[in-house]
Amino acid sequence: MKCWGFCRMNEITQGLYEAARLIFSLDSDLLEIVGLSLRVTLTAVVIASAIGLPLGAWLVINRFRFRRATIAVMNALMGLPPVVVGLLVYMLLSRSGPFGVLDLLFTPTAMIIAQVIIILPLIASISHQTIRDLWAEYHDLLISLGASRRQRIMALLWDGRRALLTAMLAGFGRGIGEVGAIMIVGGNIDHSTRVLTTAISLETGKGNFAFAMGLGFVLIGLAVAVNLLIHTLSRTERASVW
Amino acid sequence: MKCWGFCRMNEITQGLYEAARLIFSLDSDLLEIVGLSLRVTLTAVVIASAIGLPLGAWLVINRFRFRRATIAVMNALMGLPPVVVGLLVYMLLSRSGPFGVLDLLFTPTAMIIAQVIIILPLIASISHQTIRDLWAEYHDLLISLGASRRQRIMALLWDGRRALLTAMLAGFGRGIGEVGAIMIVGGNIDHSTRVLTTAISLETGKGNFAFAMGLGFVLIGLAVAVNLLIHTLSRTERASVW
Amino acid sequence: MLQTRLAPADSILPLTLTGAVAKVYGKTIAGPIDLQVTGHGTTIVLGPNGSGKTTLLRLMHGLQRVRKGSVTWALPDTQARLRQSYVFQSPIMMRRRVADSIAYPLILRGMPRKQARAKAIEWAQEFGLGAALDRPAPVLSGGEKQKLSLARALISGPDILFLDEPCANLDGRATREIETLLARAQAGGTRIVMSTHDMGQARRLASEVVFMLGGKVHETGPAQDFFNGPKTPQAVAFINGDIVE
Amino acid sequence: MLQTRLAPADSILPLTLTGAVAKVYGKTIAGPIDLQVTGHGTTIVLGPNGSGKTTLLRLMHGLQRVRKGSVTWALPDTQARLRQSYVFQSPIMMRRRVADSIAYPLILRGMPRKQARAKAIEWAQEFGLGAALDRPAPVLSGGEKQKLSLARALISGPDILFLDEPCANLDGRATREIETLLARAQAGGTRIVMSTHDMGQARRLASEVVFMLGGKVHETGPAQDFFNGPKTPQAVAFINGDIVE
Amino acid sequence: DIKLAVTTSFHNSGLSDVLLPAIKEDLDLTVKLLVVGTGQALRLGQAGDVDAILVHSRQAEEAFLAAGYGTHRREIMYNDFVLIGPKDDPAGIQHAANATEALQKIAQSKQKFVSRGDDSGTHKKERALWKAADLADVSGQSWYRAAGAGMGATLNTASGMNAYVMADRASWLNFGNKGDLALLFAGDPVLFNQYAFIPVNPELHPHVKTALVEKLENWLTGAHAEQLISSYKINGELLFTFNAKP
Ligand SMILES: Nc1ncnc2c1ncn2[C@@H]1O[C@H](COP(=O)(O)OP(=O)(O)OP(=O)(O)O)[C@@H](O)[C@H]1O
Ligand SMILES: Nc1ncnc2c1ncn2[C@@H]1O[C@H](COP(=O)(O)OP(=O)(O)OP(=O)(O)O)[C@@H](O)[C@H]1O
Ligand SMILES: [Mg+2]
Ligand SMILES: [Mg+2]
Repeated sequence: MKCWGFCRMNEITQGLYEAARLIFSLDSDLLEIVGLSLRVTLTAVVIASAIGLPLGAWLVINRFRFRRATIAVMNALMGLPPVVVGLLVYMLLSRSGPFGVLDLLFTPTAMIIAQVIIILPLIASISHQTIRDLWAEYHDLLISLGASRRQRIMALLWDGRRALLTAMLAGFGRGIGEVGAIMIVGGNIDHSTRVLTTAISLETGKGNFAFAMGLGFVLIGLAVAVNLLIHTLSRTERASVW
Repeated sequence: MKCWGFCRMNEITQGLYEAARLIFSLDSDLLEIVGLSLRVTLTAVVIASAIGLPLGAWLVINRFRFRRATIAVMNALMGLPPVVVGLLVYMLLSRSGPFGVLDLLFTPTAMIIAQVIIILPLIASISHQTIRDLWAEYHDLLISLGASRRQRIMALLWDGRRALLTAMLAGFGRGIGEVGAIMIVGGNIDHSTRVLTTAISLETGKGNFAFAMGLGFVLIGLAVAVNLLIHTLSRTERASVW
Repeated sequence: MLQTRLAPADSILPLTLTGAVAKVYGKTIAGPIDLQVTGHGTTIVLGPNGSGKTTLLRLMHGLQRVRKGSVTWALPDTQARLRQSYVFQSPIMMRRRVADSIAYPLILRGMPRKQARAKAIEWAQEFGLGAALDRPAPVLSGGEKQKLSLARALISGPDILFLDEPCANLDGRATREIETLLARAQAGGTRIVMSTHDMGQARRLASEVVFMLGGKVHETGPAQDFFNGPKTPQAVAFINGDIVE
Repeated sequence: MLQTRLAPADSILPLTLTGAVAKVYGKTIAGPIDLQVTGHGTTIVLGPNGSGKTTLLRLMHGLQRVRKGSVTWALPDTQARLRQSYVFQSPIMMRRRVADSIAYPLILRGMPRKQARAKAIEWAQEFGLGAALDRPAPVLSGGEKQKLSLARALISGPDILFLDEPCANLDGRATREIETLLARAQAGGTRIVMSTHDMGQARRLASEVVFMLGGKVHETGPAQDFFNGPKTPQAVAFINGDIVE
Repeated sequence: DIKLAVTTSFHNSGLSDVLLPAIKEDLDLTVKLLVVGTGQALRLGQAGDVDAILVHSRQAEEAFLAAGYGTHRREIMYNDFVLIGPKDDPAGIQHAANATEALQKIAQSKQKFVSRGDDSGTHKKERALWKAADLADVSGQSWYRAAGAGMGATLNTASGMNAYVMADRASWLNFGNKGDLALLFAGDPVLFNQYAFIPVNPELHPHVKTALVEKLENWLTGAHAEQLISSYKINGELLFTFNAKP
């Protein structure tokens, strides 16, 4: 069989076919992996949002000496290399590390911790930017009404909730596609800590490109589904600011 | 020497020491790697911004049938797993792929292509969100003044430039810390396509945690420097909306 | 003296509204409205708060979607678009400096940046913004923002100018100055359609009155007739500053 | 009838400004200003556009940083904060529904949500916003926004109320109604400080006048004296609607 | 310059850092190393993205040749696999007579064992050993963890878990994160690990640099390479045994 320079394209088609096959056969391994992927990333997004959104708002409403530097560092931490985060968490959770007694290494909890660290700066930075614009609008009113710091943060987060969704979705995207850190702290152990991205990485190493692509398509489909669901639920596109 | 459960911590300290040593010795290998990292990611950010910013604006000012779905998909693509992107680009650029004759595989150009694909949805999504708020403010005026579609996009991008910086910085962060895709299409070839993240990955595989951490700190330092520089140049924190 | 009209050839007028209706999420907020704006002069739109004055102006200007009926100009919409201007009830300030904000409509119409800025500076001075040229527009005082809006609307020399309570935040002197500028624009051939709550101003400027109530045109006619002999009891009450429902 | 004051015990007044200066990026935009606001009554702040009326009100209310001199209340700032209200020149609408927007100051002060909403609905009706309760505040008409701002400012029963041209977008009837509500609030013990361009309104409401010019207090005194015998030629000119520089 | 795909275990040994500069000097040839999984290396060769491959997985190599993707297979050197485990050796494999017995002991004591689980040469070898020990079904056991990763990552996982693991000697010696692990068992001849060099078939991929590949192959099987390989030691231990036939 001669290869006409398009045999790679076939692998993409094959990947789509693999994806379809995996989905329609409801492969139980796949379901397990997908379930863990979602569980880890959604938990990480929730935790990171619970910290990152108020942090972003806090940085907006407070003026202090090193505010500018803090924001620049927070922005910079969006570039935290996952592998380094993985290493750090590995060292902390390793048996000989300070939190070794908790025995968390190679568990989904460790993966969640690593993802929270990776996602947090992203969510905090984007929400900071969003809230800054809203604060410019609300500043005078909230000060005038005598809202406390906490009340200001609450008002900004609540009224900016639609826009803050983008921050959370960006965090979800970063988390669900991440592989470097969870590979190190999760170990990609079959039936225990294997998620979609680590499985894709594994199949790539094996040279099973079509299967890897198939898993990739499943992952993308999953991300699209989650995004559509959230957009629909929150009716973001219904009104422009509302 | 007994390990008191804190020997891992020492590795972090050691990592800091390694980082300092690398920087102050102006190690020529390090400079080469850092230079390539910056070159690849900055180029990717510039290209992705040139496409993503106008795209984000375009999606804001145009209403069409599948607008909502398009935006949800764009948001979802923020979750594109780097490994899948790497594979895809690999297949396209491979000798037996459709663009094989260009001989781009395992070159910095291939790495830039992969990074553009990864960064683009992030930049487009965040800028879309930012511009949406500005459009809510400008909508009536720009329509009233009879600005053409191109003029509207230009006005939104120009007047929102400070806020759009966050989108670009997020893209930079994602790119500079990315490893999965450039590992596959760049090949991590010494003196040719090795960047900071792939070097970190390599050292981690060898169990050289201190050295890997050292490189990680260099990378974080680099990201902080770039962010501080850009913040300073653009004076983002000088005025709230201005 | 400022030269306003750029292309005073054929006019985009008359403007015709036929059964025009504005809806928001299915709820009618104004209309159906039948109205024609022709020739020269100044039409003043009157009516209590929430009666649909702003909505009517936005319908005419094409900012509010026409959900039923039609709004048509003598020329095709694309040409009509660039020959109208609008001054918003709450000024919309671009995040630019004052001079650049005023120059913007000229730049949109293809004038070279330098020439546009020079002209904008001249206009800014005429409108009493000479000291604020390099200030960011969003930090201007309320009245200064109104003035900027007016200058920005008039600089392109429109065939028709819509104004939504343009003097609401202006002091007595500025109001009189603006009225002079409007009169001059009108003399230069610009048709003016303006809403206001200032009955004195209405009497001074109006050649024709449209009285809105509950989203509909309740009464319309030449200014003389309206102020001296309003036909409906609601108009009588409104002119006297009484409750109108 | 609406009950306004929540805690009519000791007052945060008098308010004292001593050499207060407002600067923006090093440039003085108002001051130095010496002024005292005591007892009861209504102070009307007059002056041409850009003369510093808004800046003076913001200085008093603590929105504009005092760069030199001082602005002090009879009580500590933290207590004073919650017992003042401010109505902005361009209404600031939160991205909430009308009823929730009006209830917000009460919720901030610890009132249970349900109770606050019930009271807010009562107030909205009193202010003619009964039909708009569930509308998002940002889509209200210009006049409706002004009314919302007023209701939101008065519902917490402040000791002192600052108003920056609150009737600029209101029709004749609404203006008179608001004036009645202000008079009632004043009778209930609320001190009022208000800027306006409407000289008729100034004459109707003022017990004291502050005339601003070029960022400084140019003339001040009881309303009677100011309107009948202004001491400075600029004030004379301003009252006559003439050019003041 | 030419591109050569190698497996992680070869690169982790550090030998390439010795060989590449020598090649540059002797032949004025820059060898670009692509460090990937065995399967991926074979795919790169198949697609013509590299000029030659250097792997250690006999069966896969032969299948590669049979399909016509490579011209021939040239053995260069071998090292051996070793069994690593916790210093205190709870399964007691230290005194096992042979590899089969060592694995059986691990299985009997149900001590944690981390497998590459990535179909690499090392993994295939490991599976063959389990099979030889009549334990072909280990993959379902709870103590048997398939990491699905490269050699280094698998060693990191084993170190983190304090588990048994099979590795090639070179990777083990070069590994910096030993933790409480120690080399417990080695020396059984079945553990030998042969590395072979396979040039990519120029008939399928005319762009491959056959002449340079030949030069490289001759150098790798030549005297200078033998001398470098035979003297490459870490902590005084020899890593590879040169066995190329001239
Ligand atoms: N942030 C700022 N930067 C520069 N100038 C400013 C800034 N804020 C206010 N000013 C200037 O200070 C002057 C006083 O402004 P202020 O808003 O107090 O005027 P005002 O009396 O309320 O006018 P109006 O009747 O138009 O509302 C104006 O000329 C204004 O342009
Ligand atoms: N998006 C919207 N959703 C719901 N109601 C709306 C919307 N936009 C306008 N309205 C309502 O339509 C009515 C007419 O509004 P419009 O702004 O035309 O009034 P107006 O005559 O200009 O009043 P004003 O004198 O207060 O400026 C108002 O009651 C307003 O609340
Ligand atoms: Mg209106
Ligand atoms: Mg003002």
